[in-house]
Amino acid sequence: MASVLEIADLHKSFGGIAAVNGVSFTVEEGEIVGIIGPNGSGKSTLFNCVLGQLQPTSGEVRIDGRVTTGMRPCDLNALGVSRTFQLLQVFPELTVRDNLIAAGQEHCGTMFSRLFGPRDAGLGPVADRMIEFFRLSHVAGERAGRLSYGQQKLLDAAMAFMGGPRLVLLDEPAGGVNLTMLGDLRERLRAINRERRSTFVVIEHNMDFVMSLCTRVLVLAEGRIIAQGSPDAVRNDPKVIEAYLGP
Amino acid sequence: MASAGLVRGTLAAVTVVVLAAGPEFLRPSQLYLVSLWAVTAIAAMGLNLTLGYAGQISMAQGAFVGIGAYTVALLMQAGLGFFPAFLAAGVLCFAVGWLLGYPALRVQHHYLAFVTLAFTTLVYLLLRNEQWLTNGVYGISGIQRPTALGFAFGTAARFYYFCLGIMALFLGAMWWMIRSPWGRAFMVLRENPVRALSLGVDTRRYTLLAFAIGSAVGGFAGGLFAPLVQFLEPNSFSLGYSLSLLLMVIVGGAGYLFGPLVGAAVAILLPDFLRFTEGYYLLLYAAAVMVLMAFCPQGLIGLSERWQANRRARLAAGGER
Amino acid sequence: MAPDRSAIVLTLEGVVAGYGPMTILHGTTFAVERAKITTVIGPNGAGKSTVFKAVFGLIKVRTGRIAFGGEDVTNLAPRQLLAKGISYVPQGRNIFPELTVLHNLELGGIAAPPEIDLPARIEAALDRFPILRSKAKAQASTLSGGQQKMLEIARSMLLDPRLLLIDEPSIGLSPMMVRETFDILKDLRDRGTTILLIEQNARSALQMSDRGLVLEQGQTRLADTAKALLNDPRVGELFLGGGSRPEHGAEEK
Amino acid sequence: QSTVYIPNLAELSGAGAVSGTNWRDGIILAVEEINAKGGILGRKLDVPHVDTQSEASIARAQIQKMIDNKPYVILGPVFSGSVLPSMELSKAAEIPQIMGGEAAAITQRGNPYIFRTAFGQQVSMPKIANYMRDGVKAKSVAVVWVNNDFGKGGRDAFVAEMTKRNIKVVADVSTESGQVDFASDVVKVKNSPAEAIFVYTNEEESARFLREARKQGIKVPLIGETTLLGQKVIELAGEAANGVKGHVGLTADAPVPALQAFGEKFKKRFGYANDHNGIKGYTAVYVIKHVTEKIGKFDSKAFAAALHGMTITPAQEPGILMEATWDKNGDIDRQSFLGEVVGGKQKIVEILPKAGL
Amino acid sequence: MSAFIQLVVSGLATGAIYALVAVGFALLWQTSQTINFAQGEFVMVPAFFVLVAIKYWGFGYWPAIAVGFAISALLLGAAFKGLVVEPMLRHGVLPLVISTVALAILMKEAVKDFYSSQAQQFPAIVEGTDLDFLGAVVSTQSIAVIVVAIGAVALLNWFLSSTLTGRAMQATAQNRNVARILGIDVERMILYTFLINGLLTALASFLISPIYLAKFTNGETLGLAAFVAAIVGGFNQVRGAVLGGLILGILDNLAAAYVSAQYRAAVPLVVLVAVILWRPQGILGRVEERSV
Ligand SMILES: Nc1ncnc2c1ncn2[C@@H]1O[C@H](COP(=O)(O)OP(=O)(O)OP(=O)(O)O)[C@@H](O)[C@H]1O
Ligand SMILES: Nc1ncnc2c1ncn2[C@@H]1O[C@H](COP(=O)(O)OP(=O)(O)OP(=O)(O)O)[C@@H](O)[C@H]1O
Ligand SMILES: [Mg+2]
Ligand SMILES: [Mg+2]
Repeated sequence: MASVLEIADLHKSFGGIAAVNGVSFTVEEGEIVGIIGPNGSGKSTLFNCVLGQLQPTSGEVRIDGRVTTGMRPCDLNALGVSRTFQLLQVFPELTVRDNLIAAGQEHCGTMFSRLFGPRDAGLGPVADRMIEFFRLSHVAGERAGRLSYGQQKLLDAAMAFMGGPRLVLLDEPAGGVNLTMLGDLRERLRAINRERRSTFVVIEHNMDFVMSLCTRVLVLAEGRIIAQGSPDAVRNDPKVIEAYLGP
Repeated sequence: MASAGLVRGTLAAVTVVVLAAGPEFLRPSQLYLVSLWAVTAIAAMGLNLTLGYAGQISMAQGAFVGIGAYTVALLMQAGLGFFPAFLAAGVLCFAVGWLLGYPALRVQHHYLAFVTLAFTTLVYLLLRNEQWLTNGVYGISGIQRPTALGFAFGTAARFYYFCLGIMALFLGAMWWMIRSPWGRAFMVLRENPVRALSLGVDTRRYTLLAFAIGSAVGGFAGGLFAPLVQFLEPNSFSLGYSLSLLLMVIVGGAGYLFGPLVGAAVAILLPDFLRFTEGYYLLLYAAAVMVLMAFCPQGLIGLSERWQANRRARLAAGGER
Repeated sequence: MAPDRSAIVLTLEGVVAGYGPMTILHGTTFAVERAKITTVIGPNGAGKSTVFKAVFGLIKVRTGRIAFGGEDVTNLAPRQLLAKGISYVPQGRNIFPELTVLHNLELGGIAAPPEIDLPARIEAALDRFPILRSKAKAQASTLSGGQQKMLEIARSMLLDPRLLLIDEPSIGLSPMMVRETFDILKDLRDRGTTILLIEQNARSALQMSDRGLVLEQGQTRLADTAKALLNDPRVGELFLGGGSRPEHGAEEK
Repeated sequence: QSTVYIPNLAELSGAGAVSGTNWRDGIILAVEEINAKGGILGRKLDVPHVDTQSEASIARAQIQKMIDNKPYVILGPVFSGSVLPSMELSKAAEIPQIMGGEAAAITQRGNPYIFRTAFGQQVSMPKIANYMRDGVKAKSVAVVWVNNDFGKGGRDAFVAEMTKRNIKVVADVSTESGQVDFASDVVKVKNSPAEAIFVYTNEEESARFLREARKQGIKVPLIGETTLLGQKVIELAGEAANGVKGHVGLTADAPVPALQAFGEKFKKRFGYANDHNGIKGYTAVYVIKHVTEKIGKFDSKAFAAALHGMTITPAQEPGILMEATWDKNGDIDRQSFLGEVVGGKQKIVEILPKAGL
Repeated sequence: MSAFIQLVVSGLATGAIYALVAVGFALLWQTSQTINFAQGEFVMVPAFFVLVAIKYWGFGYWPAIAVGFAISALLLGAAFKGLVVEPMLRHGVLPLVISTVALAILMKEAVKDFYSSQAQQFPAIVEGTDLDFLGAVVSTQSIAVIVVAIGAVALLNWFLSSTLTGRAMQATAQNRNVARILGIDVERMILYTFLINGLLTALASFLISPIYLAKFTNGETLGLAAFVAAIVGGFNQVRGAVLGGLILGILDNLAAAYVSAQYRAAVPLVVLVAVILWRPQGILGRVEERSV
């Protein structure tokens, strides 16, 4: 069986500056892979290339063995790949609940059935559970643009799960999130991973979170992978300490 | 909450009754005006979908009304019945609107506004210059009013009901679509296309759909415009008309279901009541629009909603104490 | 432990504020000591950022009083507060996307009094964040998330504020850069600047702070020395991710 | 009842504002005079002025509104584009409409309730064509026209008349209403072998064209119809208007004392010099007065019937200014003029007889 | 050949005017993210200020021009900023766009109702002598327009990119909240922008009205042309607006002469759409990059 995600010699440069410079790795089903690396090492750019937000300069991305380079984000999403964003990306004028329903509705039925079917595309209960979990109940009817930073971050994460994805790419989900909530989030990710065999790739600078969640960690620096392995191995790798963790 | 719903329900009921009784107390010119209001409101509803819900600035709605009107007029001249011609107008505008949507995939905001503006000018020039087809600057006159099942809608009163009926139909359809997941998809398109795309919303398809449906509705409005006014000339569909439709949508309240009805009423019915303003109506209207934009860019519906919200908040605060 | 009365530079007394009809701060009260780092922690949506906005005159204080250096500064405009020596680094992304990095940086000094040597300061800031130097001519919107935050922090170094309000500077920064940022804050404090910091990264923030505040539902729940808060079991459980979390102790370096 | 309702519908704003305002002011002047003398058959005239905003659909709505109030006669509008849709309604209501439109089509539909106040293009263009052939003696001409119903209608009629007279149209230049830059249009006619240029555009555009033509040194005669020799064009074009010749349907500068006296009255009352639309509006009201007094009652149908085939002379009704005849279609016939602009003033060089419809 | 040169030379003169107006557009965009649909009317109106000063207040030419500049700065600059833009900026772009559309109507109607619906003669700064240039005729007025337009643009370009105030103005447009937090005098920056725009459009007005005559509808074509010029050249570059203006002026003339007079209005628009689709940022424009 093919790996869930295969990246082969991916390059992306912006006007001569190589942001991603020959990255290759594979992610197997059910893995939780962490990606760390200094600021500007190309982590977000890598995600953007994988998810079709950016066109890679060269290289190939395969999902379930199928080449997906050049596919649009919405088509990738239809294959069961979803993501969160580093900077806040919600629908500011929609309520929290509508944000969540919007996030999942394209996975329910056909264009036709969505026009004539129920208003919430049958996603109401799922959305409510999500709201409950992310402790957003008291703001469920509030417009998303009016939430605090951390709340929006959580909403963004919640949205990524509405479509029941098989592969989720999370870009700094912990930034600005309260530590207690973060613990819950980690448990939740683990649970989903266990029950549905969903696969996660997580970019994060919060070492506690990465090290306690991930089964494998990749370290990116200047657009290349400089180390990978188990959390412990990576943490003690001198190259990583020099480039990222610091003395 | 309940009281607000009650107020709204009563208001709606009163409006329906008043409109239904229209021919009893309105004079023919007023019937004509209300019919024109209905037709314009349909056109504005289409624009409201494109602009208010999907967030795509279009200055081409007037051109679509024109295309629809000429289609109906020409097809009827060629011997087709009203209803097939009416349908053809909508279908044609759907197709053209779909095509016009393509630039919207590449550019946004003011750029898009100018692409659509260019389109409006082109349509105007075509209508004016291609005399063999459209009779050019001389216009088309003597357009027949429709007959349905042996019932002729020739008189002002009958055609009035016809226009209002069709408007109600479109209002209902629009309501249904907006509250369906499609409506939500249009809105996320407006709110954050990047995020929408990554959530599987096919922004290309929805953008094109928003344009196509909005344009088709405009085309249908044109299909009614032709038999209502019974005279078509290119000037009626120049840029100014598109701009005034745009103003109507915004003044009424973009992104509100009833916004276009209110906006069209302000632009079409109100001048009749404010006869004393005579030559200064446009001046006053423009000034009022500016004040409204500064005060409440959500338009008149937004204004009333805000007023209600404030009242509710005051009531709630009173309850707390 | 109550703060030293004589050293207090900023006080909030019963501040009530919010957005539109909504009230978020329900009588927030606390005091901040001069030349100390005070860290504010609290759950998401507690109103931490709202407190900063109220102090910096970005939202209206309905009742209550804010005093800075003994003067009443309630509801003054940002420019007046800057003139009094308060500066503010908000949460999230706050750059001018279409200007170059250098021009972004330079604008941080626009409110500087004439005696400040801006070019030298800009050099110093670029020294602390070499990556920004290498990107000085790039459009700011092309920076990575972390680089944008660095730009903001560098920008805040151009002035010599008496009070710096800084809202979650560590978001998006690599551990090394977080440390660098905290070092900068410590340097500033050592030069006499009072720092009020919001952090979710509570443990490491409290470790370098002098005092801490816990904010919940728009009200001060706890105010004490940073050490005391670190050892407070209530705080540990709620805000340091204690309890359910397996300890890795990465921050003990 | 002491007043009679005769509403006026005119282009008071939008593209037709110049013409519409002139038309309205002519009407105001006539109504004031008539009412000061006690009105018509003892009833004062009630003439509200309504704006079409130069838009056909509004014109139509407004005329419907007037008809609801049972008018005796309707005045206006001036733009043919607004007349065409609105005349169907007045016809259905059997109310005479005296209007300012000049498009040929208006009187070709067998509508017994529509009446002109100026030549239709099918009358004025032959006059110009004759002048081209006999006065200018041109073998080839260029025509510069504004692409709206006024200009296009005139151009079509003109080209047809040229063909009839074996004069070649060697340049056919369409311009836009509101156009400000006429460089390319002048280049085109300049490069054509035309021996005369016929300019048929609205006032300002005419002036701008004349200026550009002078600048580029056009030597061949510039010929126009009414507008080009009008007061406004001369004022705006300044020097550049000198030497322009052509046919003038109506003008306050004609060697007709009544017209000149009218021009002075108008200027005194409104502070600006009228154009032909002012005369059209003024005479329209006096037509109503004369016909009504003749039939002796306020009867719309009888009015329409009476005006067909009627000739009114200044002797019978001084306010008519010049003798005029209406035929069975509602077309008007009267004397007209050949003029020339000399030293910044319109000079009438010849009076043309009635066409004899 | 001389016909061709004539077309190009005349086109350049027209284009310079478009450029001058387009520069105002680009300026407003760059420094306050405002799209002013009343820009054409901003050029139409100052001529009437001068006419009023001459006709009703009995001023001479130069004093009247000075009065015209002053009123323009006051009404089109300060009042426009204070009454129209300021209250609306916080609502985003669309309400403002709509408001300027309404403002355009308001200005047109006001001039029509309170001055005149007819075109007016306007005195010229330089007496228009015609010069011969390679067989084509150029008037000194046109040359003055070209020189002034290019000069104004060079000055502005320098101001925006090389002075701190210029950059603070741009910063204000891009992120008002941050600008305020950093202590930029946001109000004043916006005011500067609008004053400059008001003066620019007044200048354009005084330069072109002698040629085009003053009329309340003049803004319609002019505004549109200037807008197209701004987009074609590059909305976020002041010098792009100049290029766009000149291209458009020449193109319009050539199209009318060699393509189709009936469709001449379409040609610039087709070019516009082509540019938008091929290079949305305009010929000289910068790409507005955003990373996600
Ligand atoms: N612009 C706004 N309009 C309306 N409500 C707002 C706005 N900003 C914040 N709020 C509300 O105010 C409350 C407090 O927000 P605030 O941003 O102060 O929280 P915070 O403590 O900074 O949280 P975080 O840790 O997530 O940044 C939240 O419930 C939020 O929904
Ligand atoms: N649109 C762009 N144009 C030019 N350079 C870009 C662009 N987007 C990203 N870059 C550059 O590419 C590099 C990688 O950026 P990326 O956002 O991938 O970093 P990152 O690893 O996610 O960093 P962080 O941890 O700070 O988010 C950075 O140096 C950035 O400046
Ligand atoms: Mg990143
Ligand atoms: Mg916050």
